[in-house]
Order: sequence, then C-alpha cells, then structure tokens
Amino acid sequence: MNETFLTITEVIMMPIVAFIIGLFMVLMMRKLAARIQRRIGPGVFQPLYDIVKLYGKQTQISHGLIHDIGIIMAVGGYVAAVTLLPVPGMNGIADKGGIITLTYLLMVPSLGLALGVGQCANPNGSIGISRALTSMLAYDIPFIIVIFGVATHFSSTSLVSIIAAQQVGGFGTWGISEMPLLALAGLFALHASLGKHPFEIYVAPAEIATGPMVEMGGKFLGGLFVMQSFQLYAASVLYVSLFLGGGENWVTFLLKCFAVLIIPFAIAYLFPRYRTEDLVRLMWKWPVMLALLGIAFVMN
Amino acid sequence: MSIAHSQNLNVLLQEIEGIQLTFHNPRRLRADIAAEALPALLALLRGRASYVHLSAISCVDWIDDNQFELVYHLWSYETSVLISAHIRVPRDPGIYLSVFDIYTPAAFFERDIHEMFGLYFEGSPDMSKFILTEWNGPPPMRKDFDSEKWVMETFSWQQYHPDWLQELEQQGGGIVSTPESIRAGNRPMENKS
Amino acid sequence: MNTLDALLLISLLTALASGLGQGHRLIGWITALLFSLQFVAIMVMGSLGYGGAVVEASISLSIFGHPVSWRFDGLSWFFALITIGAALASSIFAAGSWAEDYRKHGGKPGLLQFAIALNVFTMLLLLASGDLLTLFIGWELASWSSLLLMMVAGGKAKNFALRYIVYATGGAMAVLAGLGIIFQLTGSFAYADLAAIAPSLSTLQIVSLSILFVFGFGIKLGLMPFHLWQADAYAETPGPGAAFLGAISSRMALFAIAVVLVQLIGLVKLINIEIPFTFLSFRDLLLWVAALTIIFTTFTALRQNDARRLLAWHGIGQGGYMLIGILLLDPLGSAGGLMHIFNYATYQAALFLAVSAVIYRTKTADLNQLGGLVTRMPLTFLVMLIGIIGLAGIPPMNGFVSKWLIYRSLIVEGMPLLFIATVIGTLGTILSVYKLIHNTFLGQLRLEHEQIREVPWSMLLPMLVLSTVVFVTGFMPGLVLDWVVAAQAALGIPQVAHHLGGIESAHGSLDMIWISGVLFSGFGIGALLFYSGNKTKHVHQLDNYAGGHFLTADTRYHYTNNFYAGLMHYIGSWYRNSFQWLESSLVSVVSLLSGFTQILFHSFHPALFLLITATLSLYFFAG
Amino acid sequence: MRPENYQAVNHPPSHEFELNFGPNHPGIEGNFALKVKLQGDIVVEARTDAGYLHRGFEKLMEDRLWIQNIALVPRICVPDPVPMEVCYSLAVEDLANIEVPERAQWIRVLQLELSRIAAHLFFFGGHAATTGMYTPMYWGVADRDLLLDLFEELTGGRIYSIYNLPGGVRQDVPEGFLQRVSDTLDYIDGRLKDYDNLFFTNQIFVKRARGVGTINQQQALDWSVTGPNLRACGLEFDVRRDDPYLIYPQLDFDIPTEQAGDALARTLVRRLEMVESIRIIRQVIKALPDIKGPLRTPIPNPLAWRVPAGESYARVESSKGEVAYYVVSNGGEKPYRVHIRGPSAMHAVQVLEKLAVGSRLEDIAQTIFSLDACPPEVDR
Amino acid sequence: MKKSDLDKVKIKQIPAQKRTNPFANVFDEFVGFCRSRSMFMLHYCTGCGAIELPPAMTSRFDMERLGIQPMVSPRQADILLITGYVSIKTLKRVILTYEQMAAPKYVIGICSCTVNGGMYWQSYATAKKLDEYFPVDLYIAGCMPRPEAVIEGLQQLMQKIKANEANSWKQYYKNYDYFLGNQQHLFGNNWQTPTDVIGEAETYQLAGPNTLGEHTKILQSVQTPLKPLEMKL
Repeated sequence: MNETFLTITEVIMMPIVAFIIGLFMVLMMRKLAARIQRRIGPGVFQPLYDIVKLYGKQTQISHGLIHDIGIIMAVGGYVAAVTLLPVPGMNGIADKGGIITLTYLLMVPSLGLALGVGQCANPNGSIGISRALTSMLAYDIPFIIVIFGVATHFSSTSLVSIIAAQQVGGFGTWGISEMPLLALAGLFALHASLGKHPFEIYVAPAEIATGPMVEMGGKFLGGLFVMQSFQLYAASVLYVSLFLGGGENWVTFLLKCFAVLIIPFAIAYLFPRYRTEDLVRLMWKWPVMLALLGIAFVMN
Repeated sequence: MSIAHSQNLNVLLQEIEGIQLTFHNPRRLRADIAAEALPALLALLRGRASYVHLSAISCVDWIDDNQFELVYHLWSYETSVLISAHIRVPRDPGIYLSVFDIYTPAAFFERDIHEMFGLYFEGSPDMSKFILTEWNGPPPMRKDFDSEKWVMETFSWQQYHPDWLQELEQQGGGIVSTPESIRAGNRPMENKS
Repeated sequence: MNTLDALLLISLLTALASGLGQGHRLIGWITALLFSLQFVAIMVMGSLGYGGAVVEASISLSIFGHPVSWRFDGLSWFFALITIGAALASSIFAAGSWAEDYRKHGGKPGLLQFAIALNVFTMLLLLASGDLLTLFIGWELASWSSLLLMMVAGGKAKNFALRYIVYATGGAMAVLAGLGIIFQLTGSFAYADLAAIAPSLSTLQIVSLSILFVFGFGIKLGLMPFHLWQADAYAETPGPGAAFLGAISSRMALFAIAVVLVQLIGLVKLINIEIPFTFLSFRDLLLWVAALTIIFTTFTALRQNDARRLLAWHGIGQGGYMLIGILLLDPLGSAGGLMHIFNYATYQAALFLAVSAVIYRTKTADLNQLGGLVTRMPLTFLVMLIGIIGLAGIPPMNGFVSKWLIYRSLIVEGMPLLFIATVIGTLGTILSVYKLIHNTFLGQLRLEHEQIREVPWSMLLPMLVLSTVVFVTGFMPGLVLDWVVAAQAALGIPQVAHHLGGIESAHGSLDMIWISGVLFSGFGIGALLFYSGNKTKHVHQLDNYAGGHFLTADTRYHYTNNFYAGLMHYIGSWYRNSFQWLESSLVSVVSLLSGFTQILFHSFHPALFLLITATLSLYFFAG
Repeated sequence: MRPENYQAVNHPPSHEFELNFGPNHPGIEGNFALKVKLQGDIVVEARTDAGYLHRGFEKLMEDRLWIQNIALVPRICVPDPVPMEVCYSLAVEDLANIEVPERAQWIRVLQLELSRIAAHLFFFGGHAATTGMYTPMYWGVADRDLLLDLFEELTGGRIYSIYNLPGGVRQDVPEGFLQRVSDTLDYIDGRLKDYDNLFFTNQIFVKRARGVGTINQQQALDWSVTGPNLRACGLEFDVRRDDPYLIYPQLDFDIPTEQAGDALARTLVRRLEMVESIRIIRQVIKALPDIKGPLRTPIPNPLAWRVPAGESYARVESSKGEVAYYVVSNGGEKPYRVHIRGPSAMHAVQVLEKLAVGSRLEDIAQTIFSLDACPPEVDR
Repeated sequence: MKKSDLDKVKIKQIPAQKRTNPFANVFDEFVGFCRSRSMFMLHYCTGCGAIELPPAMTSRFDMERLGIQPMVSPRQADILLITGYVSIKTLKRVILTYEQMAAPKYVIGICSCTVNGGMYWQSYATAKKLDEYFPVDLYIAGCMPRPEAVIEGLQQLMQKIKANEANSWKQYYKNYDYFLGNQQHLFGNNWQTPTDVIGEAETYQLAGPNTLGEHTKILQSVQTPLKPLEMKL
C-alpha cells in the first residue's frame, strides 16, 4: 500500500518536473537559435508566457469533438510517457513498462495529434500528418534497432535496470562508451524524432503552412506547445538513460539532458529541410547501418 | 552595327504594306502600320529577324479619336534594336486579334489590357479576370472612368480635427487644401502665389 | 451426452436451421440466437480455458478400421471461443437492418447466415479433431465451407473464391501427402502414435513433412508466396462474412500447424536442422517467411484504396506475427502468438464490421470518396478508432500486449533482424490504419453524405461489444493470458508467468493496469488543462485556413489519394520492381497451374480427380 | 459581392484536391496567390491569382504631375525600388530631351547597384526560408539593413528614396559617404564566404534546389524571361550592356551566367551578380570624386511643367529583370499614359504557372522564390 | 443604406473591467501580462510596409526578445499587422483573416495608407479607412515606418494590453452591425464570410445591443447557412 502510494506520488510529480525542465529546454533551443542567427533571443520565461497566453485566449475555435480529443490525447500521452522515464530519486512506473512500452506509448500523442488534425479537414494538416508518420517510419527503424541493442547488451528492457547497470562503473560502463555506434545511431534518431531541421519535413511553413498546426489556435496550439516541451524532455531523458548512464543526481542529470539536446539544436539551424524521400533514404541508410554494426558488436 | 543592320531590316520591313518607320534613336525604331498588317509584321520579325523578345504590349486610350492605340515593343538580342509597332483599333466594339500564337507572353498583356481597357482579343487563351476579379465597375484604365469621383462616392474619410488643429485653422493655418479644392483645379502652391 | 456433444449438436442445428429457413425474415435473428446458445455452451466448457481436463466427444466412428474421435482441449477451446465469438458478432450484425438492406440490393442474407453457421460447424469439427484423420476431414470441410461463404456475394467474388479453392486444393493435396507419409510410417492416424515416433524421424522425413504441412496449412494462412488469393477473396465477401473470415477463418491453419508441427512433430527438431550453405536453421526459414509476410503484405496494404482490401491485406500480415510467436516456442513468444490470435480476431472483426457499417450508409468503400463521417457516425468512428489502435499495436489496446510479448521474446532470443522486421510491420500498420481512419472519418464531409446517420443498434451492438473486448483485454490482459496458458499447456509449451495486468519477469515486465491507468490519468490531466481554457466554439468546415483565401464549397479539400506520397517517391519504385514482379510471376505460375488443374477438374469427376491425385501422391511419397 | 459561394455541390469522384498558396502563406512572396490542384504531391494544375496589391498606379499617374509621379513609382517594386525611379526618370528625360549631368549618372549607378545588392540579399533570405533555413534569412536581412543605412544617409529614406528626379538626382553624396560605402562593401564581401558555407554550397540546399523549376534556353526566350532568370539558362543578356543607359558602357563588369536554368542556377547567378555589383560600385567610388559638375539639369517650374508630346520606352535592368516604362505625353502637365512593364509580370504568372505543373508540392515555394518575383510589379 | 447613417454610429471605448475576487484579479493580471509578453503576429504581407517587418524581425532589431514571433495561419496569431494600403481584394481576405483569428486579437495599422488611404487616396482599388471595416488598436504612421517605429508601436500595444485597455476586438462583436454595414457598402449586400461572428458573440457573451441590426438582417437574408457539423447519433 505504502509502495503504491509512493508510486502515485511519483507519477504525479514526474510530469510536473518534466514540464518545467521541458520549458527550459524549449528556451535553450530558442536561445541557441537566436545566438546562431546573431540575435538576442527570447526572455527566460518566454515559453511559459506563450503557453499561458494561448490557454488564456477568449475565443477558442474548434472543428469538432475529435479536434479537442486529439489535443487531449497528445498532451496526455506525453504526461503518461514521462512517468516511464526514471529520473534521480523517482522511478515512477518505469519498472512496469520498459523501453518497448515507452516507445509505443510515445506514439499515442502522435496518433492523438493525427486524429485532431484530421478532423480539421485541412489538407495542409493532413499532408503534415502523412509526412510526420513517414518520418516516424523513417527514424523509428534505427531507433528500434538501437533499443534492441541496448536491451540485449544489458539483457533487460527495464530502464531502471539499464540505468543501474550503467552506473556501476562510471563513464566506462556508460552505454556510450560500451556501444558508441549505437549511441551515434541513436543520436540521429533522436534528432529526427525532435523534428528539427534538416528533418523538419512536417512543419515546413513554406510548403504546407506549418502542417499539423495550421488550424490550431488558442489552447489547441497551447497544447502543442506543452507537448513540445514534453517531447524535448522525453527524447533527451530517454537518450540519457540509454547511453549516458541516467542521472546519478539531479545536477549531472540535468547537465546531461541539456548537453544531449545541444547537438541537434546546433545542427538544426544550419541546414534546410530534406525532401521526404531524402529523409527516409538518409535514415534508412546511415543510422541503420551504424546501428546494425553496433548490434553486431553487442551480440558478440 | 545597328545602323548597318537597320538597312537589312528596312529591306525586310518593306514587305509589309503601308509601314512607316521612324528612328527615334539608334536603338528605338517606331513602326506605324495598319491593324490588319500587324500579325504579318510580328510573324516576320520573330521568324526572320531575331525579334524573339516581346518586351511589352501597351495600350493607350485616345478617347478624343475614339481609338485604342496598341504598341508592341519587340526586342532583338542580336541587333539591340527595339521596334515599337503601333496600331490603332476603334474603341467600339473594341475587338482585336491575339498574337499569342506568335508571342507566348502576349497572353498576359492581352489579358491585362482586356481587364483594364475592355479591349477584347480574339484567340487569346484566357480572357477571364485576373487582377480585378472583385471589381464590378467599368474597365478602370479607360479615360472616361473617373477614379476620383468613384472614390469620393464610395469612401468616407478620417476626421482630422484635433482641437489644436482647429485653433490653427481659425488663425488661417493648417492644411488649406482639401481633395475638393484640388479637384476644382486650385493647387495649394498656386493658391499661395 | 457431454458438453462437447451439445456444442457440436447446437452448431449442427444452427447450420441446419439457417440452411433450411433461408428465406425466412427472422432467420438472421434465429441464427444469432443459436449462435449465442453455442456461445453459452462454449462458456460452460470454460474450465478448459483454465487448464481443465480434456473433454471427449461421446461419438466416435471407425473409418476403414481407423477409429476417429473428437475431443476438446485448452487449445481447441481457445480457438473455438474466438470462432463462436466472431460468428456471433457477425451474425448479430447481419441479422437486423443490414439484412434488409442487403436483401433490397439483391443479396441473400439467409445464405450468408447459413454459410457462417456451416463454417462454424466445420471449424468446430476441425478444432475438436482427435486424430489426424479427423483433422484432415475437418480441414477439408472448413475449406469448402469458407468457399461457400466467399461465393455468397456472387459476381466478382466468385472468381476470387475460385482462385482460393485452387490454392486450397493444392494445400489439401500437400496435407494429404503429409498424412500419407505419416500413415506409411506409423500405420495409424492417432496423435499419440505420431508423437511416439517423432523423435526417431530422420531429417529428410521431418523436412518433407514440415514442408508439406507448412505449405498445406500456410496457404490458408496466406503465407508469403501463397498470399495473393486472400485479400481479394475476403474483401469481396459481404461485410459480416468478411468480418468472420478475416477474424478467424485463416487462423485454423495456425491451429493445425500448432497441433501437427509444434505438438506432435516437435519444433525443437526444426531448430536443429541447419539449412546447408546458410546460417539459418529450418525454423529460422519459417520465421523469415512469416516476417516477410508481415512486411510485404503490410506495405501492400499501405497502397490500397479500398477499405476492405486494406484490412484484408493487414489480416495476412498479422498472421505472420502469430506464426512467429508460435514458432518462437518460448513461453513469452508463444503466448504472444496465441494471444495475438484472440486479440487480432476481436479488432479485425470490429474493423470489418465498422467498414461494413460505413458501406451500409455510403455504399462505397473507396477511400477516395469518403471523408468527414465522424460527425455523422461517431460510434462507428469510436469502434474503428479502438480497432486501429489495436491493429497498430499501440497501448492501451490489446494488440499492444500480444505484440509486446513477441518483441520481448525476440529480444530475449536474440533475433535482431526478425525484431526489426516485426517493428517495420507495426510501423507500416500505423501508417496505413491512419490512412484508413483519416480518409473515411476525418477530413471533408462530402455533400452526398451530409444526411446520413449512425447505423442502427443491431449493427452497433456487436461492434461496440467487440471494441469493449479490445479495450478490456488490453487493460487486463491477464484475462486472455489465462486461456493462452491453458492452450500452451495443451501444446506442451512452457507456460508464461502472468498476472491480471500482464507479465512479470526479471528483465522487464509489463503491467497494463498501471500503464493504462497512467495513460488515462495523463489524458485526464490533458483534459483538465484543455478544459481550463475558455469553452470552444465549433465552426463549419469551410471556416478553414486556405492561405488566406475563401474556401469554396466546390473545392475538394480532402487529401486522400496517394496519402504517403513522399514515402512513395522512395519506396514506390520498390513496389513496381519487386512486389509487382513477384505478384505477376506468381499470378502467371498460378494461373498456368490452375488452368491446368481446371482442365483436369472439369474433364474428370471431381471426387475421382481428388482420389487420383491423392493416390498418386501417396504412391510418390510412400514408395 | 461575394468572393466565393458556399452553396454545397457534389464533388465528382476525383483523386485531386486543391491547395491555396497565398495570399497569406509563407510559401508565397508577398501578397500573391497560387492555386494548385494536386494529385498526391504532384501538381496537375496551377493558376496564379494576382491583384491583391493592385493600386491602379497607371491610372493614378495619369492624374498626377510629372514630378509627383516620382514619389509614386518606387512603390511598384518594394524590395528593389531604385530602378523604378531611374527608369521613369529616363523615360521622362528622353521625352523632354533633358541631358543628365555626368555626376548624377554616376550617383544613379551607385544607387542602382547598391539597391541590387540589397535586393539580392533579401532574395537569398527569402529563398533560404522556403527550404526551412532561417539563418541565412536572419543574416541576409540584417546585412541588407547596413545598405539601407547607406540609402538613408544618401537620400533620407531607407526604402523609398525619391532621389532620382527627371534631370538628375536630388542632392550630392554626403561627406565621407563613399568611404562608408566602401567599408560596408568590404564587410559584405567578407560575409559572402559565410553565406557560401552556410547556404550556397550547403549540400542539402544544393540537393533540394538542383533540378527544381528548370527552364531551358528556348523556353526562356519564348516566355520572355529576363534578368538573372534568363542568365541562369546560359544566355548572356543584360540590359545594362545590350541597351545601355547611364554610364554603364564606361564601366567594367562581367555578366555572370549559369547553364542549368534551375532554382540552384538562378540562386548562384544572383550570388555572382552581387560580386559584380560590388565591383561596379568600387569603380564608382574611385571615379566619383573626380567627376565634377552639377547634379541636375534644371527643369522649368516642376509644378507646371509641360513635357513635349511624344512617347518613350525606357528600359532598366533591375535585380528581377527588365523594367520598362512606356510613357506617352500629349504635351500636358501630366502623363497621358504610363505603362509599366515589371519583369515579374512574366515570371510570376506565365512562367510560374508553367513551371509549377508537374512539380512537387515541396518545390512550389522554391520555384516561386527562385524566380524572385515581385507581386506588386504584376498588380501595379 | 446611406453612408451618413453609418457615420452616426459612435463607437465607445470599452473600459477595462475588474472582477470582485482579488485572486481572480491577480490571475487576470498575470494572463494579461503573459498576453503582452507573447504576441504572435500573422505572417501576412498586405502591402509595401511589410518590407520593414523582416528587418524588425531579424538579427538587427530582433522582435523575438519582446516575445513577438511570426505565425503562419490566422488561428495561431494574436496581432494582425496591416502593412500598408489594402486593396479591396485584399480587404476581403483581411476581414476573413481577422474573423478567423482567436480573440483577444489586436490590429495594428502600419503606414499612412491604413489611416486615410495615404498617397493612394484617389485610387479606385484601395480601401481608405481601415477602422471602418474592423477595429484597429493602433496606427503607426509613416511611409513607411522604420523598424524602430514598428517596434515602438508594438511596445505601446504591449502597454495597452498589460493595462487591459486593448479591447478593440470586443467592439467588433458588440458593434458588428456597424462594421458589417461598411463591409456591405463596399462589397455589396451578398457579402458573407464563412465565419459565424454572431454565433461567436453569443457563445462568448460578447453580444451587445449593436451586434444585430439592419445590416445583419441583410446578411441573414442572403447568407448560405454554414452551421458547424455537430455530431449526430
């Protein structure tokens, strides 16, 4: 009973923590972009202001119930997913799901968003979703190979035991030093899963007018902003848990999380976006090759 | 070079009946011809004299003569001479032939002229409205359409009368001319002088 | 008379009643009632699902001196439950308004009910088989009765059904030949005798037996090179029939494979047989056939523009998962494979019924001519939504649990490439099911569909019940896992450790109660956030962003055709080059063969023809 | 007057759907629209829709004095307004037989070329943004701002300078201005390397732009393509050299060309043109201090100036292509007729419609931007 | 309909309302502050003034430091920048765009043309007084205003929003009849946008005595009903 109570407390706490960290990750992204573009960039609380403002809109235009439900699913899916990601001191329900569950749970928000966008009856949105799903197909294949490699290496699908195994011997037992090829492939997949340039095919303002977001205003867009901060958090924490030994304590954990994201962000603002098929080709070529090589090393 | 070439061109152009050539300057040649002869001239210029570039088709509304003047500006990249072929067509019924089959870009200019002047080009690929899709009035570029009158009937104006301005005006300052006074022909500068 | 007798008797009665009373208006409801009686009967036998003792039928015959008998064990019960459940749902769906509409358009709903009832009866006979002879008899009866079901619609469906029976006859030949070999070796058709000599079989014998059985049964399952008949035949069957066929019919092959290959011959032997010049064992070959089935059919489904065909193609692919699961043989994988049969049946039936409901209202299944139906048929949408989440294997629906077991098992067994193949299949599924729901229910509503309404309750009820099952068994997979464990026990496979919420294991467990709970509380938080904003105002679809332009009612503003255009620029050429080449070559081979067979078939008396072929093959293999 | 109807109609069973690019769309340049019909992501039909920026310039100009119109013309092409002023002035000077003092001509060239560099920087930014690359846009627009500062210093206006009048230019270059121009050019010259690394040789950009919206030489001539777009097809035509105006014949500059005729070639031609413009301006900076003389040929009372009857067709090479003014005077205080030939009128309508058909949805925006069309030139 | 009748309608400033609950007030102020610090402007270049927006947005002046970002679709945007003259054709799109934006929405008229037609006062193609057709919060005069002026104007708007004074969007609902009348005067009586302004006003209790009137009657008599597609069982 006591254990259940503790778990429930953690399940409540983890999304809140994730959201706050996620906001700072969004801020870091925007600041980094601004610095590369030789600007000052937004203020510290800008991500929060945006979200509060969007939720505080007076008129909220919806295209129907599914439009609403889609956003609820998109936000809710991430709220649930982050409880599967162990952070220092809190395991949540990580031992009840494992990475495979997490991987598939992370598809719930995409599905929710896809449903909501579909209801809007805007072809821009539909094309955006078709591209988003295509890119998911593209980056999930290397990602899933990476997951397989990590799970095989640590002979567990539970993130808790994976992290514990990595923390045994410091840097030497981190995933990144034991499986560098998989870590590299994972970084590719992480970058693509964030949907930043050059993999930003589904927002593509000049082509499909921000795609899925096109009919989203007010709290709908606010939901997407919330979702974005969760997305950044989930992606970086997952990567940290798989390859960087998770968090020994909050300081190193946060350092690692933010450091992981700097790489894709720094690349993102220097490249245009790929065409859809080029993205698929790229993701199915290099990361898959790297990951397969990595698996070959892991399994021997 | 252009002078030497213009000799050849002159010979060539004599094939067109009733053509009048005037050199405005060495690179500007004006050709006045009858409306019926224009397609032949253009075909000749494009086919045999390297005038591949249709720079523009201009239309002038000579309302006093009750005629539209159409000017076809043709440019040759080889001879560097611009020929402006002038024709006149009657304002009523306002129909002329399209030269789209000779010069592709003519489609745009003809569509534009049809929209702005109401001059219809037979054989042009698309004579539907383009720029003025939401305009119901007469073709606006005709000289008999008074834009200003239409504007005065349709729109109202911002009231510019802050208190300090009213005071100034009582003292004889401020803006003394109004759109009405300008329309009446007295410009502010002349007023003062 | 025991419960099995009763079940078979009711089933026979159902078939007879629906066959005799075809013209009657109420025959649909009567059949549905009889199906529910069957359902009660199977429930009475429920102890089988929890490891109860085998139930023997009291009737036993002797054919040519070989005793034949029928009996039910955990595995049979598991399959029978799905069969009767699917039949019940389809039958109810087909009983009410659907039947009237179908009759109005020249169909014979009574015949459809009869065909389903006959299918159920023959499949129960197959499932109850107590020896190889009854297995074969049941197999043949089931094949021919599904032919009847496929032919109900007439017209184009007849051609597809004939194509099926050509394949099925080929499969039957192979099975017969396999039986011949076994009979040659053991001198009897009893399971026990085969199991007894199985350890002493030579490699060649095992390989030829396995090839014959896998080929014979695999045709019905739609395994890779022999999958071409299935999608068309299923898709052209009238809605509820397609739901029944799609849900369970081809899974009989899995039952047969499980019984013969896993239970009797023993899969371990196949693992030990190396294929020369490769790293693969014979089982790996079968696994790869299954994996390729998953990938090829799933990506073929992605290209379909007809809702029924899209689902039917997925049906073939999902069979691959089940086969992989069963062939994996470890507790997790086989549990996943077996559980997937149940899960798949529930959501596939729900999906086919939902598509039938859409067809019932709109008269089309063309994904390019639908759209925006969610406002008109919200419950059907809900059913389809739950169905596609299940089919795509996303939590919290049951499809995820069985797929999780298979993935987990593939990781444990260390089979990376197969794992990747199954995941590629899942991802492809997500893509195509979104296309299905988007093109049908989301997007722009067409004018001709403005006035349509939700389907009547007789049709909604089975759909809703099925989707409830999809959800509940996803939430509490332990319910099904109990039965799966019983089936595993019947097959003699080590049983998976489970509880109500899922799987407990040292290296990563699954607790769906927690996960669903957290997911739904996540949705709750999302909803809380969402409804903390001001209330929403719903707007018309024309009040939409169109680049700042006014959207006109005559603008077609629904993106449907070539939905994954970007992807197709890359893999589209693969379809053309490889898939189509494969298809066309297979089709030409098959048409050549079938033409040849047809000539024979028509020139001889069919029975004689079968006999001759059987004797020849017996002679060939035995001699 | 309702723009569209909302009366529901039955849609024929078709696989095509429509998308509106613009007027409010980041994939369109300015206030302009392109309606495309797509099958999957392939365009099967494209119709441009212009007139959102229509102000009736040609009508307005008939209603205003010769000199008043100078304030009007730069507004016809906002990103590159100077050629409009110069071209109108040239036409009027030709009509009125006014000789422009040499110093004024040099200053005009200086201003024209500065404007060309500014327009090209703006173009790169826009083109990069269509491919999702915002950094060149942020850099390019900011660097363009330095040139706008120069304009401001020279003319008083950042965008619309109203600096060229019939007869000459309004005022002399300020003290130290040429040095500042020179410094700015040095800066931009140095920045070009960064742009090359970031944008022009960026592999992903090259991959995306190559083969997009290809025009071959015959098509280019048939469709009256002009300016950099024409030169990207390998045709070395430039109004500055072929139909020279001002003091261009005295200047030493090359006309860069590319062969491919696609979006990449069009971008690279403009990149090379910037270098040539810098070269020209350096020559102007060198020569200008030695050229003395008045800045304007005085014209009679500009408010009652009657230009002799006649007609004139003046052409200027702007950053978009050939700008031409056809001015007709009947000897009155106001022009009788002014016809403006904006280069984009060809590029943005006919050429775009033809290039868009058969192209991919991904490439539409790139096609539009690589043509560097300026919608107000279409609408006028 | 006569124009003189239209001019008679006086538009009153709507005063900022305070709630009685002090916590609600604090909350409102916080939301108001967030609104002022996060303004998404619509990426719509209606006229030539748009040329000064990229400089204001990009590295030199960097609007994002004030929380101002360009957005693509009207649903996402808070500010509609009317950058210069609006031709009649554009005006229709602008009105549609304005109605599609989610309230609170703010309109800034940039350039002199939006005030009174500017130098195109004679033109048959451009609308003259922008605030006849929908309420405008702020004008930034100039031809064209420099980026500094644009940012200065935006900062003034921020102050107004923070003080809860930028409520002009409510006027559109409360005086819809007046604005619709002007629109009908220019576009003709069968003018209709796909948006349902009256319905919105009623849903959000923004309707006032002048929401409905003779012009909305004309609208209702000619309009094709565009009711939302509600779910039906």
